[in-house]
Formats: sequence, structure tokens, C-alpha cells
Amino acid sequence: MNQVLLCVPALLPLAGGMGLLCFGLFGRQAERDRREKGLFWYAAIITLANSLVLWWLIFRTGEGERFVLFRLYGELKVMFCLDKMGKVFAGMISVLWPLAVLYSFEYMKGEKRNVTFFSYYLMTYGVTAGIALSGNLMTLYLFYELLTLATFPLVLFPMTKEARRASRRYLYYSIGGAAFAFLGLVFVLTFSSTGNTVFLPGGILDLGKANARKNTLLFIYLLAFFGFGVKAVVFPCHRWLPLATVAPTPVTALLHAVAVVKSGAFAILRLTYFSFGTAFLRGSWAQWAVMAAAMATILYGSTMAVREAHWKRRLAYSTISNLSYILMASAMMSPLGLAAALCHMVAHAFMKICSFFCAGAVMHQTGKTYIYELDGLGRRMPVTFGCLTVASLSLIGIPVFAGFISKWSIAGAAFHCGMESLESFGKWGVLPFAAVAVLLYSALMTAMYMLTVVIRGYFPGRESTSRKALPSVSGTDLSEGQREEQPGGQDGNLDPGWNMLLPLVVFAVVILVLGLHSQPLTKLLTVIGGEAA
Amino acid sequence: MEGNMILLLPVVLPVLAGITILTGKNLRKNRRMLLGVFFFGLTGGAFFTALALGGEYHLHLWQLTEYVGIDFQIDGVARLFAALTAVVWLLVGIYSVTYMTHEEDESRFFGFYLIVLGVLMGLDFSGNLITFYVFYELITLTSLPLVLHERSREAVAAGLKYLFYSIAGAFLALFGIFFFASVWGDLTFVPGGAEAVDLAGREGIFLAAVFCMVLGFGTKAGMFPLHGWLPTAHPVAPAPASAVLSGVITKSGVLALIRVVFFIAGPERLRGTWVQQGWIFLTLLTVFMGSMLAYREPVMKKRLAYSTVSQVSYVLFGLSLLEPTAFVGALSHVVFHSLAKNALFLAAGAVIFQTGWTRVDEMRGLGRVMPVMLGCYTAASLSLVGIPPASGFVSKWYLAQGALASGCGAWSWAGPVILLISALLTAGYLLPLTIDGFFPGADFDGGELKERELLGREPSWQMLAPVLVLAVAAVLFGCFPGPLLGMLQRIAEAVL
Amino acid sequence: MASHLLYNIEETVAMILFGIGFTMLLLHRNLIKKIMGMNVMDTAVYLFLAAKGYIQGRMVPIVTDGIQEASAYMNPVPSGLVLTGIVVSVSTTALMLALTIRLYERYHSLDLDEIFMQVKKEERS
Amino acid sequence: MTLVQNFPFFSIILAMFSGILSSVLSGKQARNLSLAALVATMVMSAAVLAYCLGAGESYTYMMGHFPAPWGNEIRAGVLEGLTALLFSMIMLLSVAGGMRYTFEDVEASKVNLFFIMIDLMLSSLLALIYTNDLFTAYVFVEINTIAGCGLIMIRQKGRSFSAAIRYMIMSQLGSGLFLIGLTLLYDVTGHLLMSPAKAAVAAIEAAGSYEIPMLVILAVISVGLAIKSGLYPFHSWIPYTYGYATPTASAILSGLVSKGYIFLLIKIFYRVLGQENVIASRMVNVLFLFGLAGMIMGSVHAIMETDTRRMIAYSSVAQIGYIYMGIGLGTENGMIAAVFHMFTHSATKALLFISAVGLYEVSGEKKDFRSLRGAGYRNHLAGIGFTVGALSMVGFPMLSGFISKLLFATAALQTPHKMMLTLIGLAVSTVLNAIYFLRLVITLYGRGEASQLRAQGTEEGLFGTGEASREAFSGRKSAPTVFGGAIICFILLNLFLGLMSQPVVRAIAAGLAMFD
Repeated sequence: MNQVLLCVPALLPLAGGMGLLCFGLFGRQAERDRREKGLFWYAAIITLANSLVLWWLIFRTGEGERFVLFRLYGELKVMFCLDKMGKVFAGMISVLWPLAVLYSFEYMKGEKRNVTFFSYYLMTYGVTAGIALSGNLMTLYLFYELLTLATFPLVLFPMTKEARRASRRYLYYSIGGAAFAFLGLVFVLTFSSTGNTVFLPGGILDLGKANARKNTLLFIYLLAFFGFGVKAVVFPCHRWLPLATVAPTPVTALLHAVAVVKSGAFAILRLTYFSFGTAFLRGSWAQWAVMAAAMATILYGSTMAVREAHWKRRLAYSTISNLSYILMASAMMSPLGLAAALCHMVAHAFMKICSFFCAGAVMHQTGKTYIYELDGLGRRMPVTFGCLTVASLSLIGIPVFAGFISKWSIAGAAFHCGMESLESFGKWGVLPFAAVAVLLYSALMTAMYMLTVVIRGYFPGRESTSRKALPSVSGTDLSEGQREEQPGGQDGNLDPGWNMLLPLVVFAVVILVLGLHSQPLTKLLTVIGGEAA
Repeated sequence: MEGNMILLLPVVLPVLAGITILTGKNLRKNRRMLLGVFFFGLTGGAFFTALALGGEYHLHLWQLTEYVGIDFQIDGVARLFAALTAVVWLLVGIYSVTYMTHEEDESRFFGFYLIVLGVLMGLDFSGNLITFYVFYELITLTSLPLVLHERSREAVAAGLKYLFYSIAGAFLALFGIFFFASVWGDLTFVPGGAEAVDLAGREGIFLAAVFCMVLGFGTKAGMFPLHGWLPTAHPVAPAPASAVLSGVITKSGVLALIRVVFFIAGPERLRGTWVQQGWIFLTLLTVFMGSMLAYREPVMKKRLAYSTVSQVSYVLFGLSLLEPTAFVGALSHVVFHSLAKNALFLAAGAVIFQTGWTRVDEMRGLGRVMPVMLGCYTAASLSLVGIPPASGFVSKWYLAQGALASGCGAWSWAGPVILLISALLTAGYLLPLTIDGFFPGADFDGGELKERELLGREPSWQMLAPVLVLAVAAVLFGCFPGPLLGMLQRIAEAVL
Repeated sequence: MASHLLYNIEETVAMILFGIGFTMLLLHRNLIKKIMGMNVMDTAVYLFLAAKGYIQGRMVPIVTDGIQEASAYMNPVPSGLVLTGIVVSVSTTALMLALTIRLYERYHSLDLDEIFMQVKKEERS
Repeated sequence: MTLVQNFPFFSIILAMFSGILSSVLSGKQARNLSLAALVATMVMSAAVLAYCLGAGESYTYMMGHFPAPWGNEIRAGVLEGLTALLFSMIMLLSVAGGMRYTFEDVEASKVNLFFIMIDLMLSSLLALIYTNDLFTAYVFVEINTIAGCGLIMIRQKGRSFSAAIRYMIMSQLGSGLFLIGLTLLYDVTGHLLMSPAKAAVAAIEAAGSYEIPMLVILAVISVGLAIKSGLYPFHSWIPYTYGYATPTASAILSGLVSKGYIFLLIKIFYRVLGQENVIASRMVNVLFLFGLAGMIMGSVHAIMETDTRRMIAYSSVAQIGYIYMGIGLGTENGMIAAVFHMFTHSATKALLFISAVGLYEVSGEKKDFRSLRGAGYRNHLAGIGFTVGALSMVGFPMLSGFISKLLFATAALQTPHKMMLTLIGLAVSTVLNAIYFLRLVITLYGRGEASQLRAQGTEEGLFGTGEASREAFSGRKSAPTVFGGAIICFILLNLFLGLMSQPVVRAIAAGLAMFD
């Protein structure tokens, strides 16, 4: 295979997006309006093409195929490669992106600045693909920084005061985090046994050299963890995410529930398993610190989600807690841990994007953003709420849905880790068991914050007044039978158009399929875990 | 997929019928067709259950993950619970046809009623802990609409309370499941628990896991400390729903504990540990507390709900002793309580349906309104109290004997004492209605009854017949307990 | 120690002068005095240089009577440096004085603090 | 002696003569002459660099007919050539980018004076770079100061004067200290030429005499040059001077002048006092600590500032802190990082000043950075330029700032005692940089709620009507080709330093090796 192709998925959308942006620079408003239709085709074709290339690469790339784009400095190269873990991430985003573009086209219809929106949306695809394809820590760091740049215009997009505030905070946090991640990069470079920062399963630290400065390195690992953890919304660095929900829903859904935050988590996985290496970290105080941080985040995120009445912000808090599931699993520093982390990464991607898209569909169709306004919408938007129900149950971790599989593997990893740690590392070994308890507490909270929405949708309280405020329901509270007799206006179907529904349905189906037939995935993940730890 | 597909039919058929009712727009308008589908699902479910119970079937449906499969199998416990569920469901189904005419959204009720039946069957037939857990969660979710049915603010609040308690319990139990999955590896139900597992160095976490499961699954059975949902959720549901919730669905918690303790963890590993002590203590506490609260409760359905809290813990007490006689007593109490409590709730529902009375003190002179119904109520009450010929006596006798034989130190005599006190309290809260109903006293002139033309307004046969059947069964089982006890003894021998 | 100081009296004086000049330049508020301080500082350096270049008992390094060996003359380089330094310091002094005049014309004050205050006020208006 | 070897001298003298000639020329002619001199210097510096790289060694160039230790010398090596090349390039770009504003800000009759100052500045910088004689260095330091002062006050406003006097006073303090330092050195060693002085210093050190005088010399020279280059806490003049000058002057002053002094300091460390002596004296630790404090405090000041140009000026304080921190690490790699950061900062800071003024122009010349809201849509190139500069300062990969950060960090790893402090300092300072720079970037691309902008019709479209509003604001027809060209060149320079840093770093290392 021609290895040059490895850089295509990263560069094609970047170039496409930049081209679109420059193209949009010229011409007057009227002319740009006319280009609207073409814009969609442009975005769709580039996205689809890129996804196809990604899939082609996923099937065709063998182990050890690498492509060096250029040499940044010394041994720091911008290098692309696609190993199994990268394939999982790449496969995930390549499915999500075309559907999200489809969704956003209807969602963003009538918006004046679609050129900007889609150009940055495309660029973000390239950057995220770059993260999946990066072959060393340097490249990962590069794309990690680029990701901040490519996504902040999208947060800023509504151009309101809140948006400015949100994007400001997003930038500060991300760049600040990158500053600490940078330290990790430098240390890996200095202490690596290969002389560069390439990702190798099991890490590349020169253990002899590293053990001599063990505490320093562990401290730096911790700093780098929190640095990348900014995007993965670990507890003290989480505050940008709830604010960032001011962005349009396709952004919140795809970027702030999947691409951006998962990139952070992916970076941490790379750092832990492919750079520092679990042999070095296992049993150290850094492991327990990381685990404790993830647990604190889970507790915090899920509790805050219950308290939050704004739907999208609630989902954002849910993302915070769910991302830390991934980190907690990865903190087990074991093959099972990595497999579980990746499993939850994939599962959560579909569940959360589905829930966000449902929220977006409701916002788009009815303009409702707060939970208490949703009374009775379940009957008016059956497909949307059906998908939401599936996503909610999956998030809670009800069996037969994808979420159960991932939680199952996380708990399994935690137990396994706990048993081993109890034997080898003494009292700290209790922590993994506590992790399971945290997982279950969070699952309960998830049930609270997700199911209240669903129940409100399907079973509105009889006295509910807000139901009257629905756009096309007249003031009287109609009983079931009466409403049957008045089809159309009174009980009109508020489900959005097909290009918003299709992604929803696809995601719901994927959740179910992943829940029922997870073996191909889990087997692959087990292999990855076995290699890397 | 391998094994006999017949195991799937009792699960799938009611669920499909239920979904048809829920989604079919035409069905909502055409009541006859609706009822047709409803009874098709009910009887079909019951029929195939009967068919499935006949043999030793096994079904491996689907591999969920590499190590976790969806398995069904039939054993003694499954037979007992499945048969009980099918019978009760059929009877209450008949009752509800009339009862639901004075509630809205009856199609929704029927739909979910059927789905819950299917899910319960799945629960009963589960062959491993994961499958069991799947259906356990599904029961919570599918029975929720039954609780929420009224959609009043109170009902929604109660529904949410039910939901969160159940899910919290399930997750507590999930902790244990995780533990067993990683240590046991294979979670198939084996009578007496898996043997060849080395617990060295892990006893602490093992016991913690089991205790979590006891507490967690105990939630559905209304065991202290997670019993709070039961007295809130059961009374707000429509009467047939309360009946099955109280009489059958609480038993799914019991089934869960049977499966965990006797089929996974193994009673031998638990005997004499702090987990057993704690469990016994909790059950006795619940027994006593439930009766006390019921005694003080004026609203009929709430009183019955508290009674359920107390009575189901009789069963759990019997299980917690880890002793064959008590085990038999516990399982027989599952059956007897189920029959009696269903009868009681249905009777209370009939009162509401006919008169709108909900409080016990309103029901003076009920004997003049519906004597047959009150008679059924009395029979069921007697059974629950444990007056000798009626069935409750048998189970309580076995429980007390088992307790004395169990050798659990102070518990073996404290248990029977508390059971006795509780029985007295049971008589105290159930029988006054009978007395006031038949013998309202000299000062009762029945003027109000006459005014509202309530005299002699026995409910229709569709409502009366199921109650009658249940009450009679509750009494008759006490007179002829032999076959049932024989079967239970065989189960007990297998697991202990 | 004290005898050392006395023996190198020129250097000692130069250092003291440098200190005075430096302090004046740094701390005085009056611009003219600052400039004077600067000059004192520069002059101190020249004194120091000249003292370094002067060697007792030798001649001025101008060849007049045919003596060729270097040991007869004192070091000419410091003198050259002093000359250069004076040129430099004159030009900077001139520049600073010119600046001072412009500031005085504008703000009618030589007090630096007051000038800055007025500048700030001017900006705000 | 080849022709190329004459180039350092030629370039200095060319710059000086063009300055002298400019005094009788008109403004436009002076500008053309100045630009020509800059281009010529650039070419000659490149030639010198190429020659030295090819020869693999440095050479000294005798001025006049006396050989060392009596005569005056110029010395050219790889590092000198490289620095001269970059400095002249950045100066050219700054002059070109700020051209229009120069002609607007400066009285027509005084434009030629401005260019005289530019020429003088160039010649003094080149002299500082090339000279091998300490006293010559002093003279050119003063010339540099005078030229800088002229550049500051050319705007003839009250605050320019006050800024100039501040600058002058601080500079005089610094050069006074420098002068006394080199006088003492002369006293101790008897030499003003660097190479013989170094030999003498080595002899003194070997003998172990003059310990305290040597320390005093080192301290006085370091402090003097540190004041002149604006190391924290001697930075108080920086925000005034950089903030109030014309854009070209700001860019040159912040980008180049302070770097000239730092270059001189490094040169004195290596070529006169001996780097190993400097390290042994612990002077580096002092510089390190002050550098670190500057990194943090400069950024903190910048965050609290609302005036954009003062913000950028305070950022200079922080960046100079970086450079001193690198020097203070006391290792070869630290020094390489410091020198590289010198280049990075020159290129980036000049870019920032030039593009900031482009943004001001379309936003009504208010000082508060909030008035810049949406300016990025009205002047695209300036917006992009500013963003690139800001990102480079924050240390974004592929831009020059990243490489210097990387070099600093890897250098820090080799100094166990200072490692953690440096690394944490780097990280914290990056965060602080991010806060004030990116706040500005967001302001640039945030859509105004400021009503006057809406009135100008800038709300229509993201990319629309930039032209119209620009005219509305500045009231003049813009022909930003030179400006745009300069910005693009600056961006390319930044990218070059970020992407192709390897040869530059190698050249720096080679140059530093030649210093010994």
C-alpha cells in the first residue's frame, strides 16, 4: 500500500475546510446565499470521501506502516500510522461524521454563516482523524493543539456574550492543558529508549533511566494526564464543557461529546499505554492519583447532571462523568483496563451523540431547552423520543444495550485490577473496588437524570401546565381518546425531517447492535489490550 | 442459538401482544379487538408456560459478550415461580377487564401488563445471572408504566421513587454480579452454588459482594433499608396492577436472592458469617416494622402494601436461615402470600370500583354491600394471618420449625417470637374490616348505603370470580399442602 | 585597607562620584538634576580611566624628542577612551537636554512625577 | 582576504552613511535609501553567514592597520551572520509593514529624520553584533540608545516625550553601569579587545587573584545590559516606550533593540569573561531567577492590561524573561534555546505590533482592546497575522514559539536543580500567555455587540463588507499591499522557524562553539 495515503484523512478535510473558508471570503452576500446548496454537497462529498478513505485504510493498513510527513525538529517528526487502537478511533469517527453532517445540514438551515460553520466542521474532521492516525506523541500533540483551534470558532459561532465567554474559557483551558501535556512530551522524548516519541505498545520509556528519576517522571505523568485531561474533562479542568453547550447542537453533540473529549481520552490512553507504559506506572502513586481523580470526576459529573435543569448542560455533565469512566478504566493499567476504556469510548460516542441529537431535534422543532418544558413531547415526537429512550437506557447500563457491555468490561477490569493490587500493592488495592462502587453510584445518577427526561416525555403529569404551551396544542387539556379524534394540528407529529431522523435511528440501531453483538469489537479490544499492557 | 425454542414462546408471545396493543392505533378504538389480543397474549403465555414446564428444557439464545450469554433453563424453582405467575396473571387479567373501565388509557395498561408477564417469564426461566439481571432491569422499566398509570402528580412521584429505588437496588446487586463474573467466571445457576472456586484471601470482598446483592435484590422484595418505595408505589397503581406488583413482582426479588444465594454463592460459604446474621436481622426487622406500620395505616391499599413489606420478609427470613425446612416454608409462603395478597388487593380494588371508598373506617357495613367479596377477603386474611386450616399456617409452621432447627443462636428463637407477634399484628390490621363489615354494630343504620343505592351491589362475575378462585386456593392449599410441599422439599434437597 | 584607599585616591574618588551620579540619575525627580547626575557618573568613569592610564614618572605619549621605547610613555589608550567617552556623553546630554526643553515647553515643569501625571491626565481627556 | 570578509564592515558603514546622507534627502528618498540599505545589509549578512558556514570557522577583521591587541577589530562567525541576517530581515519587514503609518504619524518635514534613526539603529545593531572591541560596543550602545530615543519621540506627542525620557534615563543607568564595568575590566586585564581580554581573564582566574573585582565586573555588566534589555524588575520603561511609539518603532524596539543587548551580553559571557567562569560565579542563578520572575510577572501584568499595545509590551517583558531564563540555565543547550528564542521573539513580536496597528486602524484607534471586537473580519490579514503571532507566543506546534519552548524544556531536563522550576514556570507562563493573547484573538473574531460596529454594517456577514467598514473607520483609501506583504513575510518567517528549525539551531550551536 502506498503509505502516503495515511496522511490523506487528516489533510483532505483540513484543505477542504480551508478552501471553503477562503472561498467564502469572496463575493457578496447574495451570491453566497446562492451557493448554499452547493455548500451542502461540497461538505457531504468531502466528508464521505474521507470516511471511505479511512475505512479503506482501516482494512488495508498493516502493522508498522508509517508515513513521515515532515520533520519538525530533531527526532520530532510528524508521523502517521494506523495501529489497531487508532483503527478503533478512526472507525468511530468515520461513522459519526457523515451522519452528523447530514444532521447539521437540516439543523443549520437558515443560518447565515453556514460557510464558516461547515468549513470548521470539516477541518475538525481532519484534525480528529489526524489524532487517530498520529504515529507518535509529537503528532498527537500537534493535532491536539490544532483541535483547539479548529473547534473554538464553532463554540464562538453563536457570537453571543455567553458564546464568547464559553469560547474564552475553552481556549484558556485547552491551551493551558496543552502546556502541561507538553511537559509530558518533553520527558517522553528525553527518557525514551528509542530516542523519539513513537507509539509502541507497552511504552517507550528506558526503564533503567526512568526508574532512577521515578518520582519526577510520575509527577510529570500526572501533569500530562491533567493536561490532556482538560479535553477529557477531568475534575478540576472540567468547567469549560457545560459552558460550551452554547454552541449549535451538531457541535455540542459531535465535538463536545465525542470528537474533542474523546481525543483527550485517546491522548491519555496513548500517553499511558504507548508512551509511559504500564510497566512503569502500575502500582505507583500516580496510578492511584489518576484513578482517584477519575472517580471524583464521575461522582461530581453525575451528581451535577441530576441538579442541572438545562437539557444540554445536563448532557454535558453526563459527558464529564462518562469520560472519566474511560479514564478510570485506563487507570487500571492492565490489558482489561485498556480494552474496557476503548469499549466505553466507542459505546459512549454513540449513546451521547444520540442523546444530544435528540435534544437538538427537540430544540430545533420546538425551541425547548429546559427539562421541565418537555412534558408530553414523547407522543408528539415518537421517533426522537424512542431513540432517546434507547440512548438513555444504554447510558444507564441496562443490558442488551451497548452501555452495559462497556460498563461490564470496566467493572471486570476494576475487579481484576483490584484482586491483583490487593496482593501486590497493599491497601491502595482497595481503590479499584471503590471504582466499581463509584461506577454503580453514577449509573444510578444516570438513571435519574436520563430517565426523568424520558418519563416527562411519555408520562406528563396530569396537572402539567407547560403542556398547554406546546406550539400547536390548544389550551384545553385533552384526554387520550379525544385527541385521537382530532388528528393533525392538535396532535401533529413534531418529528424533524429525514436527514435529522436518519442519524438518530442509525445511532439507536448501532447502540442495540453493539449491545447484542459486541463480540467482534470486544475481541479486537482484548487483542489491543493484550498487546499494549 | 441452541436448545429448545419453546422456552422462548412464553416470553415472546405476551411481549409481542403487548407491543401490538401499545402501537396499534386501531386497537385503541376497537375494544373488542383489544380484549381479543389481550386474552390471546395472556392465555397464549399461560399455555406455553404450561407446555414449557413439562420438560427439562435448556436454551442458549445469544452470546452477549465473550463470556456472557443469554441462557434459559427450567428447574424446580423456575417451575414454581412460572406457574404461580401464569395463574395469577390470568386471573388478575380477567379481573382487570372490568376494573379498567373506570380508568383512562386502558390500552396502555393492557399492553404493559402483557409485556411484564413476558419479562417475568424470562426472569423465571433465566439460566444464568446475567440473563436474570437483564430481565430484572426490564421488569423495573416495564412495570413502571403500571405504577405511573394515573399520571397524577402523586403517581408520577411514586413512579419515580419506584424507579430509582429499584435501579439503585439493581446496581447494588450489580456490584456483586461484577464480583462473581470476575471470580466465578461462569455465572450459570448450579444448585448449591459453584463448588470449585478458591476464595482464599478474598473472603472479605466475597461477603461484601453477597451482602450488596442481598441489599440490592432485597429492594424489590421490600426489605429494609430499601423498602421505602413499596408503600408509596403500590397503592397509587390501579388495583390489578397493585395486586400483581405486590403479589408477584415483589417475588422477583425473592427469586433473585434464591438464585444468588443458593445457585451462585452457595449456602455453605455463607453459613455463620456476618452476612447471614445481618440478613436475618434485616428480615426480622422488616417483618416487625411492616406489620406495625400496616397496623397504624388507615388507607386500605397502603395497609396492604405495608403488609406486603412484612410478609415478603417472612419469605426472606426463611431463606436467610439457610436451612431446608425453613427453605420449604419460605417457598410455600411465596405461593400462599401471592394468592392471598392478590385476593386482598383485588377485593380492595372492587371496593374502590363499586363505592369509591379507600379508607378502612369508611367501610363499615361492607358486608351488606358485597358479602361474597368480603367473604373472599376474610378467607384470604385468615390465610395470611395463619389460622390453622388456611395455608399461611403451613408456611409459618415450617418457618418456625426451620428457625428452631437452624442453630443460629439467638435468632433461632427470636425469629419465631417475632413471627408470632407479627401474625398477631396481621390479624389486628386485617380482621377488623371483616368484623366491621359483617357486624357494623348496633348504631350502624346503613342510611348512607341506602342513599347511594349500594346495598347488595356485588361486583360483576368477571371481578368476583378471580378473587373467589384466589381466596379458595389460599385456603385449600392449607388443607392439602402435600404435593406442593413434596415438590419444594425436592428443591430444598437439591440446593442445601 | 584604608591605606589602600588612600593610595588609590583617584580610583576611590571616582567610585564615590560614580555612586553619587548613579543615585542622582536614578532617584532625583528634577530632570536637570538627573542630567547632572548622569554627567557626574560619566565624569567619574573618565576620572577612573585617566587615573588608570597615568603612570607616575612617565611622559605624555607624544613623540617629541626621539625616544622610541614604549616604557618611557604613559598609556595613551585610556586618554583616547576618555575623549571618545566625552563625545558620547556630550551627545546624550544634548539629547536629554533637548528632550527636557520640549517637556518643559509642554508641561511647564521639570519635576518628572508631575510631568507623568500631566501626561496621564492629557491621555485621559 | 576575500570580498565577503569585508561585508560586515561594509554593512555597518553603509547603514551609517545612508543615515548621514538621509539628512539632506526628502522623506521619500530617505525611505528608499533606507530600504536599499536594509536589503543590501540583508544580502551581505546572508553572504557572511554562507561564507562562515562554508568555512566552518569565524574570522576577525582588522580595522585600520594595527593588529591585535592594539587595533580595533570586527569579528564575524556563523552566529553573527545569522543574527545580522535575521535582524536586518525583521527590520526591513517592520519598516515595510509600518510604512504607511510612519508617513501618517510623522510630520512630513521630519520623515527623513525618522529614516536617519532607522539607519543609525541598523548600523548600531550590526556593530553590536559584529564588534570584537568592548569600547566600540559601548559607543554603539549609546548610538543605539540615541537612535531608539529618536524613534520613540518622533511622534512629537506629550506621551512620546515622556516615554522617551523614561527610556533615556533607564538606558543611561544601564549604559553607565556597563561603562564602569568595562572600565574595571580594562583595569584588571589591560585589554579592550575581546580575544586578548579573554586570555587575560583566563590567566587571572587561573592565578585565583582579583576574585571580588571579577565578580563585580560580571555583576555590573550583567545588570547594566539587563536594565537596557528590560529584564524584570527593570522593565518599568518598556510598556511606555513600546506602547506609544509608531508601529515600526515599536516593532524594532521590542523586537530587535533589546535583543542586541542580550546578544552583546552573551558575547561578553563567551568571548571575554568565559562562560565557565560565569557559571561558577552563580551569576547565572540570579539571571535565572529574575528571568523566571519576569516570565510570570510580565504575563500577569499583561493580563491586567487593557491597552492592546501595552499588553504586547508587557508580553515582551515575559519573553525577555524566557531568554534570561535560558541563559540562566547555564548550559550549552540553555544558551541555544535562549538565542533561538531571541529570534523567535523578534520575529513574532514585530509581527504582533505591526498587525495590531492594522487592527487598530479599522477599529477607531481606541486603546482598549475591547474596541477591537470583530476587527479580524475587517482586516483579514492583520487578524490572521495577529492570530499567528499570538499562537506562536503561546507555543503552538509548527510555529516558532513551540520550538523555543521545546528547546527550553529539553535544556531544562539537563539541569537537575532548575528542572522542575523551569518546567513549571514554562507551563504556567504558557497558560498566562494563553489567557491574554487568546482573549485578544477571541475579541478579534467575536462579533461586536458594540453598537457603532453594527451601525457600520459589519454584522452582515462573516466575511462581508470589510472594505466598507475599514473606509468608514479610517476615512481613507487603503492600499495595504506593502503591509500585507510584510505580514505574510512575517508569518512565513515564523513558520520557517517553526518547521525548519533544525538548520537554524545547528547554526546557533556552531556559532556558539565558535565563540570560544
